[in-house]
Amino acid sequence: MFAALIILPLVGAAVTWLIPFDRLRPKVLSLFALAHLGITIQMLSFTPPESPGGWFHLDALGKIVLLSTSVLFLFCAVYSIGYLYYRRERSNRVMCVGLLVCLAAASMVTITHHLGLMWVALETTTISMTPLIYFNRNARSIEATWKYLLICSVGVALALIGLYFLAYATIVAQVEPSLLLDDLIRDAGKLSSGWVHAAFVFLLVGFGTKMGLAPLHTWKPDAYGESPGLVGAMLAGGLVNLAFLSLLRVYQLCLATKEIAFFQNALVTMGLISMLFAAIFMARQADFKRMLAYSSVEHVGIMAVALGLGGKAVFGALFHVLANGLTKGVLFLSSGNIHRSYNSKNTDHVRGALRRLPWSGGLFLAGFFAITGSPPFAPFISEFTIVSSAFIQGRVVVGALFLISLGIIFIGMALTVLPMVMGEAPTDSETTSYKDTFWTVAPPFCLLLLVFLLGIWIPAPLMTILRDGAALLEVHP
Amino acid sequence: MTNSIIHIFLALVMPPLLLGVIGKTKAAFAGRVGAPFLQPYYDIFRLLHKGTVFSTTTTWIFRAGPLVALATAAVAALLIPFGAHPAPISFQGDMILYAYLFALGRFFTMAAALDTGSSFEGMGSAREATYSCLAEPTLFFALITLSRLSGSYSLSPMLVNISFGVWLDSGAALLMLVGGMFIVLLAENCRIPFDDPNTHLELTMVHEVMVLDHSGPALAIIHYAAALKLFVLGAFFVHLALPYATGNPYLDWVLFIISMLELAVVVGIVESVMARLRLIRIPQLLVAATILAAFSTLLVIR
Amino acid sequence: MITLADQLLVLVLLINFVALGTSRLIFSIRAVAIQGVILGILPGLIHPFSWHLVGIISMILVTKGLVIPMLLNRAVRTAEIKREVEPYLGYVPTLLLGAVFTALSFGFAGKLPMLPEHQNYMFVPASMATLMTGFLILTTRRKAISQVLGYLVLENGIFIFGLLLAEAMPIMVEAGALLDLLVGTFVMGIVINHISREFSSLDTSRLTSLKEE
Amino acid sequence: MFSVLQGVCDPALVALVAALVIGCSGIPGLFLRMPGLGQLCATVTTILAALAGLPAALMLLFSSATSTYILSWGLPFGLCELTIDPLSAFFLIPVFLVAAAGSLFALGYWPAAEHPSTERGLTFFYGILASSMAILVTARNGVFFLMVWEIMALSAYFLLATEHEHEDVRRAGIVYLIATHTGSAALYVLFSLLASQSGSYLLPAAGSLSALPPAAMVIATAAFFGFGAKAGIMPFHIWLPSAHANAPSHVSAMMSGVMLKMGLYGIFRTLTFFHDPPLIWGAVLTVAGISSALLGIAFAVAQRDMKRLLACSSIENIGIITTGLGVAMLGISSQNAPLAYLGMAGALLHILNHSFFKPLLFLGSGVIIHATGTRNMNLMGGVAKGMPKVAFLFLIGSIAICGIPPLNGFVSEFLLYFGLFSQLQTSSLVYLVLLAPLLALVGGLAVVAFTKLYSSVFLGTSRSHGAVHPHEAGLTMLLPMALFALLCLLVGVMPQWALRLVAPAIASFMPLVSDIDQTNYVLILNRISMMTLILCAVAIAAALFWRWRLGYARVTKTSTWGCGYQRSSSRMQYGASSFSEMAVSVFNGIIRQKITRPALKGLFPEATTCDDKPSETLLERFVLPLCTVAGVSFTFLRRLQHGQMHVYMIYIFATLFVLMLWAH
Repeated sequence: MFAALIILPLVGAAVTWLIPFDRLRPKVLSLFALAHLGITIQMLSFTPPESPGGWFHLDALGKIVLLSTSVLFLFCAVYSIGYLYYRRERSNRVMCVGLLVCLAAASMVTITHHLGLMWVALETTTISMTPLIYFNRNARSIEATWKYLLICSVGVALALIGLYFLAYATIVAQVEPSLLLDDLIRDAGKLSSGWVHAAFVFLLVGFGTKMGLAPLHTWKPDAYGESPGLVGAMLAGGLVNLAFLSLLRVYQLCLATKEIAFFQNALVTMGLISMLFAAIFMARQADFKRMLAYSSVEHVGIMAVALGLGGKAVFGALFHVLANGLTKGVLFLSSGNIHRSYNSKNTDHVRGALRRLPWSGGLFLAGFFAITGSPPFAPFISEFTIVSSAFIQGRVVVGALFLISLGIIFIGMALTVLPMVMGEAPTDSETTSYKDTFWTVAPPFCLLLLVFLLGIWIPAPLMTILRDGAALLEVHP
Repeated sequence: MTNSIIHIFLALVMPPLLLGVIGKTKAAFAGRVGAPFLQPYYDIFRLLHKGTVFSTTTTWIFRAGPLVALATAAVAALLIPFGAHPAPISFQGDMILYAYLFALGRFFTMAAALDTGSSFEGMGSAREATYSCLAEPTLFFALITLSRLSGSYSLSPMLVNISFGVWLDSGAALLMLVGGMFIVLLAENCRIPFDDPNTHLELTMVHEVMVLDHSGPALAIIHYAAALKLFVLGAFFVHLALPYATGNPYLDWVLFIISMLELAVVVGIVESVMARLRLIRIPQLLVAATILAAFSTLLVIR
Repeated sequence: MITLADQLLVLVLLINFVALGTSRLIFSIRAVAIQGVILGILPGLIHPFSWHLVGIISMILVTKGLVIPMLLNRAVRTAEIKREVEPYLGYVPTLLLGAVFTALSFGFAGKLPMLPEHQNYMFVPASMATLMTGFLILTTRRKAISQVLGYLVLENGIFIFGLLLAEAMPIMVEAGALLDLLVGTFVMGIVINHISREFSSLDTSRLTSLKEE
Repeated sequence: MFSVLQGVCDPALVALVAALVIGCSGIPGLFLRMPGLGQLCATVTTILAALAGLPAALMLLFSSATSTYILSWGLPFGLCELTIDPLSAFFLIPVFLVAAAGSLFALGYWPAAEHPSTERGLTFFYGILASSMAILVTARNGVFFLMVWEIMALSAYFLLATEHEHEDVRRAGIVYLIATHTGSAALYVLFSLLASQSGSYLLPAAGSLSALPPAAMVIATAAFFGFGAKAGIMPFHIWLPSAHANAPSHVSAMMSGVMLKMGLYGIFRTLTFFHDPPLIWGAVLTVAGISSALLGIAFAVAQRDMKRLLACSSIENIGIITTGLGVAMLGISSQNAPLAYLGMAGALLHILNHSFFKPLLFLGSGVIIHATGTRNMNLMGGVAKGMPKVAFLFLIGSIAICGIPPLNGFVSEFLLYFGLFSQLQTSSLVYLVLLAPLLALVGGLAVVAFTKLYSSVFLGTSRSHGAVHPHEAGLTMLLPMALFALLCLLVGVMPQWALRLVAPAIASFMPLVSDIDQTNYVLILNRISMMTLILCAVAIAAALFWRWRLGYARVTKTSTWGCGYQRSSSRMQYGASSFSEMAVSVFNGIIRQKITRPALKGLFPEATTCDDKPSETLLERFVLPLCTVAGVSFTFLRRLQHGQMHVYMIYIFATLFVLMLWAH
């Protein structure tokens, strides 16, 4: 079962590599994505037993991330059918293969409990995404790729040494050396705090870099801005969540070691910094894809703050994993369409999208309202849970800063997005061949529908998963 | 009952007489013989028999103006007590109605003026609007003071209550009130120094210019309504300034008539010794009146 | 045996300073390669014989000693650049900083509790110092190649620490880490080629068009 | 009717179902191919639903029963209660009324045939707005309340942005959106703190909280900020004028007539939670209210855009209502039942009245703008000849909104005045009476503003060059206006019944006043209705007398007398701006009217123009500059993202170091 989850995408990668026709590949890609989602749901409904040796174990946290990644991937794959049709000029072999390899690695991250293996998988996702960011083959995209690759590699390398520290802490504590999460949690009490602290710091910085917490986020705007819409969606909605999952594993460990307070404070601080950074950079942002990138920085900040707050906010954080991932999918895919149609990312040229592309423009607008936490969309649920638990815990300052930065971000985003979609298209804007088609509109639409449904109704099974996940992250006095 | 009948009778008959008295006083100051006291009655009577000219620009609002003005003044006359006698109709809070009735009349007068589309009448109504909304607070300060002094929320008791005893208790407040209310009286009725009822330069008029286009019976109604308004506000003022009262009801009626005539004389004197103010100064004078009234209120409620 | 390992670590530290101090790219690539080879030998000295060990050693030697240097050399040859000219920070200050960081890492290692058998050896300080050296190279050099080298040195530093816990890390993970390193460097090499094609130079100071203005 | 309903089922259920039906009314239109059909069926369903909902609401109000439904939802915020108590029922009345009238009006005003691109969205979001407001007043779960609240705000935004090809519409939309979003941030705080006080997201029961803990003060502040921003209480009114001016008129009617009241409902509801409100709350509300009333009407006087004038007068009316509420709160805090009763009665009745005459005026303005093609009153005039019926209905609205007898506006203000005067004999709150002259000033200015509006639009002759021949509005547009006018008249002539209407809501609000006898007040209102009848009688008598005289004498029709000047043209009329110029000059300190006067040179100066524009003092002089400053300072900080990777590396390692130092 676990193997299927990883083998299937790899097989798919091999198949797509062998397919000679560009038109055929995205469809095959979608088929494999569908199959992957099928297996995922199967595994969510009937959780397989922990693998011998405890290397693979799908717990609630893994389930949440796996689900969001798989769903998002499916819609991105379907979208690629329509999108790559408009990018016929270049081969899409690398794109499809890279996506599938990334999917395999992502599934690995979600199901493994061995931190070393998790690290390997995470690094694999980083590398497999690199050629995709370079899809546009121009100077800007090569620069973005270079920065993404080097910064993320360095970050993940730091995470690796963090893991080594943990392992060495086990050796020093004279317990059976291992990087299995469960063993570590079991022996957490015995580990020496010096190594553990050092490990936490390195892991936080390392995974934080991959996740894009400010000020480690510097690669994000470039990578998101220069890569195609669906790659941006996978980066912002998928890889971010994987990094967050790794952070959650570290968090579980901290809980066990009773060293949680420092880690929580660090998370809250970095989260708030990220939100304020995003607020500052989103105001008067002339490039709407970079704006989305900063919005992603904001939302990892939100998740970090929620995790740091603990209590009911953790539930909000877990739900935000889903909500943010899917909403980012809507935004990036629809913005990709707008980008295609205007052949520009500059908001000075992109005007009146609602008139020119009623569907994409409308989806982008709705996605904007969703991501800024307006009901009846899912992010409202998570954001309100986080804010209110901040106030209920009496962390008034945190709550206030949280709300203030949300407000600034809303203003900045509104001033960018509304002029884009409203009004009339400028007369001098160049006309392109792009038209809204079923294949380019249906995926973001379905994603929006999901976001909407999750905003008014969380189905019971999902609720149980979320609750179990929150239970795993509860502070045990 | 008889009192009510006398009340209504006076309200119907007496108002034009005040205008006559004022005219006579001014004539006396000017050293002329002047028109007879009953001249206003003659004018109204003649106007009632004249034909009417309607501007083609006007609508029914133009016709409604005079009627509403008359009706509001008449109803106000029912609420205000004459002399020591309570008004025919009196209930708690009627002073607020009393104050707002004039607003209704004003609304229609101004609308009727603007209905003609004449720039002069527009000017007139613009001025009327500004002055009256500045005069509004003064009246309310007066009502507050009186209500506080009398401990009642109705015009009749609070006005009848004023007596020399009250003057002795809180003379300063009443004095300021008298000053403020006199200014309001002149302003509301468009007398000198606010407006010159019988100048011949439309540019400087307020009330008279608003009724330029009315003619015949309409003009008669307007004149009568204006007189009635002067009478009603005058009655209010007389209560403050000349609170005579003897126990005897018939004597009180006589006293009331006399004091109204005195008021008319005073107005006449003011009109003959003063000149019209510049339009810019008028708001300042009105604000001054408000301040006077406000002081009197503060004196009594502190 | 383990004392010998300690001597080799000193050599590693010296190589760090070489990498910091030299301006000729070919030379520094070789230096890093040699560092890698030394690191490849080290496990054999400190751990008892096992196939696991053999596997790792052979892989390391191949990767760090042969494949990666070849990749980088190819990149250098295609880009036709000889030396790192005017780095962001001069060589002498960089060397001094390197010395400072090395000292700091010794202090840092002193604070942390060690196993008695590792007590008086310099694995931890060496790894820290190498890490810092990599960081210094990354932050002070302009050429993309040098930055890759910095990344490699950083990895080496991490690897030195990894020597302490060969039994904690199952071979699969080690292999995975090495594979990632290899592929990562490989991709970096490709990207470098593209950079040199796009900008006809490897000067990353030209890669600053993506920014907020 | 009532008994029948009773027989059918629970009125609360009827009201809720009606609300949902209104919400879905726009959906068929989205799929129907034929233009207009969707709109028609939306209107029909809305009217039917309102016809079912209104009696239900009235029944709930009079039976003063409270019925609760539990909505089962999948969100982790506890039970989702829907409760209709008299207060909710009272607020339901304007929702159903205005929703139905507006959607009927839309048939003639925004026909699908003329606006094929926008009609669908407009109809859809109109339904959403109406039903969200109806559900809002029944929501008892804080989070659910917040969700419905945001849906209301967003649907209002989409309605407002219907004509987004115009620049100023877009601008108004953005300002509105930002204002409402900032307001709801305060509501996040409010409901979180309420949850921390009461332990669950369910809104606390009336009088269940104490105002003593410091959190209570924060709650009150948050409520004042969040709900006040929606209600348009100064200084949170910045979004209001442009939003109401740029929306389609029936939407403006909905926003001004009902949506502002939702903000007030929030304040009312929040205040019910506390059993011991301190005096300061009432004081703050009173001061905010009276200042909004004064400034609002002062700005209204200065406007030349018809709908902006109406919008500013909305600020005034909201101010009056808030003053009443504040007075009532003072009464509660000082255990002064009559004051509390009168203030609350005035406030609630004025809410009802304002939702009668303001929609009437907005709908009328829609008709006029439709006919004349401009919103600038300086270009209008003489419309009354073209559309006498509209002119008559609009006149009723104008008189009513001035608070002049014999119409409904006077009644509510009378109650408030009486409450203020009733404090004269008490010792504690005697200075409260000083509000009366201020209210009088507000009334006087209102007369100026609406004389200006009415005269410059309907009377005289058209001032614009383009010969405009306005024609009478269609039946679908006249009927709603007639309905509102009738209601204004009814409340004005029979105020005692209106008092009966608000009494249960007051009782549910304050147990304190439930025991005071209202007979005295009913008596007074009886007298007032008598007086109004006398007034009408006298006027009619005078009219008959006049007709009788006219019968005898000659009636001639000629042009207006130009005081000797023969060539008077319609452009020589006193325009709207010139009418108000003098009054504005008195208040120029706050209004800051920008007048550009032409410089006339020589004996025969050539043609020139004089232009006046009232400025939005707070928005243009404070808020926008602040935003600019923030933007500039941000651009400095954005240098951090300079694209040089080696510095990015330094960021990473610096973070590492800092955290290391922090950890050890």
